Amino acid sequence: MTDILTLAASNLLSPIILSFALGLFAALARSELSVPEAAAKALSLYLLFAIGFKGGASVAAHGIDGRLMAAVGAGLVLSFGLPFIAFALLRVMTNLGRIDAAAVAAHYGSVSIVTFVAATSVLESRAIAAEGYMVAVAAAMEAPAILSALWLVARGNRAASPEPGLWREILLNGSIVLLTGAFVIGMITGEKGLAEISSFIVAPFKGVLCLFLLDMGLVAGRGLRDARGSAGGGIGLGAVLFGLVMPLIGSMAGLALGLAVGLSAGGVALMMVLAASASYIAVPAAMRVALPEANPSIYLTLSLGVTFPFNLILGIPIYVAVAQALTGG
Amino acid sequence: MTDILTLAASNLLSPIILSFALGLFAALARSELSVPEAAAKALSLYLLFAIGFKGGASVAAHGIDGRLMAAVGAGLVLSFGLPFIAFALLRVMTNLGRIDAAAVAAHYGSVSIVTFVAATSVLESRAIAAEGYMVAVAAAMEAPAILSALWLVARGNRAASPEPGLWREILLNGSIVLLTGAFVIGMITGEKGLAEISSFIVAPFKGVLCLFLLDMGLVAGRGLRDARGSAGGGIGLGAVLFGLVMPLIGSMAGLALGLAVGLSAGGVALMMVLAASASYIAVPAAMRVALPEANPSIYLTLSLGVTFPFNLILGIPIYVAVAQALTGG
Amino acid sequence: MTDILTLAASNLLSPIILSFALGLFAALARSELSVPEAAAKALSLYLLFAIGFKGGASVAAHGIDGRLMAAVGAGLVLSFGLPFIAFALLRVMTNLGRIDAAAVAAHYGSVSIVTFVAATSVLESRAIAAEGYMVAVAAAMEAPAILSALWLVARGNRAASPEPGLWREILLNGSIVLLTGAFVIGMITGEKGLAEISSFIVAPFKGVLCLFLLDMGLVAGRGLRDARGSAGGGIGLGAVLFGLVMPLIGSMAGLALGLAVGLSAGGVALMMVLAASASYIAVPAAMRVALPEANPSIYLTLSLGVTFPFNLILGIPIYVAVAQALTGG
Amino acid sequence: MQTHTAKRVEIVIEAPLERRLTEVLTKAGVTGFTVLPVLGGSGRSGRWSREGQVGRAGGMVIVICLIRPDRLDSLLEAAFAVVERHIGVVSVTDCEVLRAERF
Amino acid sequence: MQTHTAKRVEIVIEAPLERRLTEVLTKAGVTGFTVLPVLGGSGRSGRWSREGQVGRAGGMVIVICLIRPDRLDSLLEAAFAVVERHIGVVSVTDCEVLRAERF
Amino acid sequence: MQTHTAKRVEIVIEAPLERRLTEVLTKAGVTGFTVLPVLGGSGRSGRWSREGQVGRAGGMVIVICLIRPDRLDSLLEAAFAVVERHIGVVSVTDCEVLRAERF
Ligand SMILES: Nc1ncnc2c1ncn2[C@@H]1O[C@H](COP(=O)(O)O)[C@@H](O)[C@H]1O
Ligand SMILES: Nc1ncnc2c1ncn2[C@@H]1O[C@H](COP(=O)(O)O)[C@@H](O)[C@H]1O
Ligand SMILES: Nc1ncnc2c1ncn2[C@@H]1O[C@H](COP(=O)(O)O)[C@@H](O)[C@H]1O
Ligand code: NA
Ligand code: NA
Ligand code: NA
Repeated sequence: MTDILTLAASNLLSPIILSFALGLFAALARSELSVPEAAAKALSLYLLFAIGFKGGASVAAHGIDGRLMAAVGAGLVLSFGLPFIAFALLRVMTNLGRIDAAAVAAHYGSVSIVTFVAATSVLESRAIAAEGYMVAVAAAMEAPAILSALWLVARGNRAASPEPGLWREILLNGSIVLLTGAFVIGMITGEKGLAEISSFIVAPFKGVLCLFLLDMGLVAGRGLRDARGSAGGGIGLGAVLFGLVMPLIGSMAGLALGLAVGLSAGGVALMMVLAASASYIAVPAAMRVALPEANPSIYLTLSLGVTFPFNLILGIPIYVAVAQALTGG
Repeated sequence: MTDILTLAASNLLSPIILSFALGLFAALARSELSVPEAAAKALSLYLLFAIGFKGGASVAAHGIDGRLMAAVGAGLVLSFGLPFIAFALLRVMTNLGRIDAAAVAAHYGSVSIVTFVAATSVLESRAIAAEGYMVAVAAAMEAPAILSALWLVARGNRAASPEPGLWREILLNGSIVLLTGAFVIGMITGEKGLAEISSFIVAPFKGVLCLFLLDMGLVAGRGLRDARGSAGGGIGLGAVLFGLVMPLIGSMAGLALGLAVGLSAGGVALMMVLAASASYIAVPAAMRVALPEANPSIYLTLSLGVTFPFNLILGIPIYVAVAQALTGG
Repeated sequence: MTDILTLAASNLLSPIILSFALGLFAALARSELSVPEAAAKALSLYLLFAIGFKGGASVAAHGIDGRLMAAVGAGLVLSFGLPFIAFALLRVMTNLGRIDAAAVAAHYGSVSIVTFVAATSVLESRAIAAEGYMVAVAAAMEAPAILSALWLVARGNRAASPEPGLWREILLNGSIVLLTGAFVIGMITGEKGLAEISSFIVAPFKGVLCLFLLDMGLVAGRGLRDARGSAGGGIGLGAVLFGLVMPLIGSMAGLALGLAVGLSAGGVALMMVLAASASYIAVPAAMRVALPEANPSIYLTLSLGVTFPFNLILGIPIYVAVAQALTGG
Repeated sequence: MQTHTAKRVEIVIEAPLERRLTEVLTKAGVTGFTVLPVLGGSGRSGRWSREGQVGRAGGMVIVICLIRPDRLDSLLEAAFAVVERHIGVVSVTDCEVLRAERF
Repeated sequence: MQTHTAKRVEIVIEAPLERRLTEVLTKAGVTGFTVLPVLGGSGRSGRWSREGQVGRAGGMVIVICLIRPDRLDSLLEAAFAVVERHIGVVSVTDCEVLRAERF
Repeated sequence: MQTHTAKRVEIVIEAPLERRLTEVLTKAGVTGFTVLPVLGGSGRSGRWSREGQVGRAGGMVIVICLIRPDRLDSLLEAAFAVVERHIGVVSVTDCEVLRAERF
């Protein structure tokens, strides 16, 4: 326990978290500080490319572990399954309707890549190794949750006509393609490829992450500010509670499957992070197309304004400590 | 004297100055070379974050000097006071009206962060140490000058009704918040934090500064080009002269206060630079809101087209040489 | 021969080429992956600045070779001359009209800087030295081809009234000014200047190139996709064949002149690359102004969709191998 | 100068729907359209801004369509089928165009 | 298709004034607006361009507002109070909108 | 509020021609214009998008011009001289402006 607290404290005082806090503060104080949309997108492309490439190169270096397929399978199970737990919880803890609850549930089955990236950087700074293919698991977990959410809605509703082109769009969304593509490139070019471009994708990585989290803080803070003042009085207390409890539940499921697959301490921690995190890029866009009746401010506020900071600040140190304790790593 | 000339010559032939000159040339030659707005903003966010963080980390390393508060106080005095000198000079040297003169004066009381950044990089390349908290002084000097300018206008005019929300906007403007925030982060995370992200904020710093100055050259050149051809025949000779004399006067005030506070050679040089430089981002935006009747092309041309290049090319080497001579550093 | 194949294979599996392939794949699969326009422009500014500066610094280090002027002269001859060959070929191999053929021809006389950059990075990774001033040759080759194309059109047509301002616009286009400017800055500041900013322009260079090629792949793929489906049924087979044959012919001309000038193995290879490559930024913009009747989708598809990937994947290794064989380098 | 009556239809629509809308417009016989970026806005669903955003959700674009008056109805019906369930605003203005043969 | 008359107000205004203008519009009972980026322009105060700019001063944005005709006057008065002392241009066009209940 | 009739001319034109168009407009006595960015579009020459593009070719901008009605013809003639051989669309809408002395 003290261990977790020490970890959390040291985590709290890292440049990464403090940059996020700065963004949050600036937005809540209504500062006009802002990152241009194009710059934010460029930073996210960089992070996806770098994390994918490094994962692939690490797989190339350590050989394809027999557990890769099992880990991807576990990820798929989590992504398909967690929305059902989330949906049930939401229906109990909040007064969200079926559609809003299903839309929120989709976000929690899917993953937040930047939470994953922040976790890998915490692992690195503590010299805890993790399987490189966890990047592939992350990519695999992005989409299935959307299917579960649509099924949850269709069940209670008329048979929702599957929107043509939606599936291609979801499976080929930018972050899945770039993450998987960079992973494959890293696997093909291996350590040699990594050496060639490591002064671009390894050395400045953490600094870029700081700037990106500054931006995430700004966007999350703006969202919280506007939600607070919005017509519906913002999201309710039950929903906020859900946003804090659900990552813990998700992480337990991730823990169980991570241990079952036999991952290392780092791998288990990352599996917990993936299960605990909620999408805020790919799933919201898919929801606007597939479930336009769902209120975007609910799922965006929960995912970006509640669960993301929770995971970043408290969640990651907890998951890492638990994973280390239970794997003996 | 020869010393200053050698310094100026070596300064003149640094990649930083030459990049600025290239931008200036390209704009005056009407090349369509341009930096996208989003990229320019991203570069400036990077510079603010990096310079703030490094300042904070340096304070963490060397301990909070008893002189920090004194230095910040000196900065406030300069920022409040210089507009009065500038205003008086402008009324004598030019035929600008009260409002235009006050608006220009506000710019010279405030600071240009990029001039400050260029000066720190000159100090670094000459291995002259400076107090890390000079970054905090820079942040403190951004806003007060605006107050003085508004007072100058109000005195001669009806009581200018204070525009609601203007003060919050000025005090929380993007560069103050980011600079101060990064400074605090640097102070909290210290040398360890700096080590984590130094391949992002230290190693490539000077190169990024080159690209940013290329852009500044383009913008300044475009401004000069359009001012030359503009209806009013551009700004007068008196105003140009003011743009060259005022930084020298400001730097003398900065010198006096810097010596009084007991700063190191580098610190005194930076105090001179801050006093000598003129804002071109925060103050113009505040002036458009607070003094819309003031002609923006006058203050932008003076600040960005005259004083900025003067400080960059001649001013900085002069201030550094004088500071070294008078502190024995 | 086996040598070329080995080179081609190792080239094929470099992060650079694979990043391009990833972009191509994503666009053809209709993924919504995209790089913001401002970010793509910023990457290209970085590449131009870095390659120009490094070239200049290398000239400063190795002294101005008597062959510099001869090499620039050879470049001018190629840029003026190749459009005539390309035009004749196009009239034979395709059924393009005079105007379309002339517009395409202009692209092949001019150069693609990113192909040049990719080639320098291949040379570097094989430790083959090249003359730094090849950057100046590249800059010199951008514009003359446009003159030849306009002459080809004017000959068959009414005397094309020279569009006022067009020449200034072409000669001062962004990439010529930035490349030449950075070259001059590199030459002036030399090794010392390079050392100051090498962690910005040297270390991360290859990684930035990967991201830029990812974007080029996306843009090329989108072009191919749309050309395929377009009204005219896309470009014909003859045109595609031209896009593959012309670079080989160009490279032979570049080889002859490179050898005649007495360049090193690396210099000859780069001269071949310049001659073989086709412009896709500066010339298309000039053509829209000067020859608006020419169909842009033809020249863009050929230059970016056919010749660029051909050079990147097969051309460069071939040119390098041939240059090495024939110079004994 | 010779001009011809036409209609200018301006559709503010959520960015993730852009492709669907333009596909539907093309099917409805529209010969061209232009897509503009939007920085931010406000409506019944609250205030929003694109600053710092990475995802497409939560952003809007404007699609402008110049058409012959007799095609207006089929365009509006096609557009409405997409806009109906979504956030979005449609307005129509009378205008004059040069080169009517293009529309 | 059923459409309803409305007014389309387009205000070109200095970027630093954007927040003030939209606040005033909201107070004047406007139910929505859309903000567009502007690359550059020219007017009595000369030519300008956003390229390479970092600060907001020296840039403009466009605020578009669709409203019911009877609200036009109060909107224009509110807008004019902000635009009056500043650089800016206001134009009003007649238009038709779908879903009139939104405005 | 006191408004004055004017014309709003909207010209969609290839980005490399922007400077030429605005120069010609200025010569034709236009007192001001505003240039907007365009993300993409579609027309007789196919679909295009600015995403990831570096060069100006293959992109469009919109130039908006508010003018007094009596100046419309000379503006259209000037604009048409540039647009004629190029890709581009011109539309004109009736509008009302505040501060007519500006136009
Ligand atoms: N009256 C209006 N005038 C202009 N734009 C509007 C208006 N109402 C809504 N919009 C735009 O359409 C978006 C969605 O509107 P809404 O569905 O009302 O939230 C807003 O964020 C605005 O960008
Ligand atoms: N007649 C006009 N048509 C379109 N936009 C205009 C017009 N006049 C001014 N503008 C825009 O409003 C800005 C400020 O105008 P001004 O106050 O005349 O300098 C200009 O830079 C243009 O962007
Ligand atoms: N009917 C239209 N409505 C709106 N924009 C159009 C229309 N037709 C063409 N455009 C725009 O003008 C560009 C060039 O048109 P075109 O010359 O027909 O290829 C297109 O890519 C669109 O951006
Ligand atoms: Na999850
Ligand atoms: Na100052
Ligand atoms: Na060539």
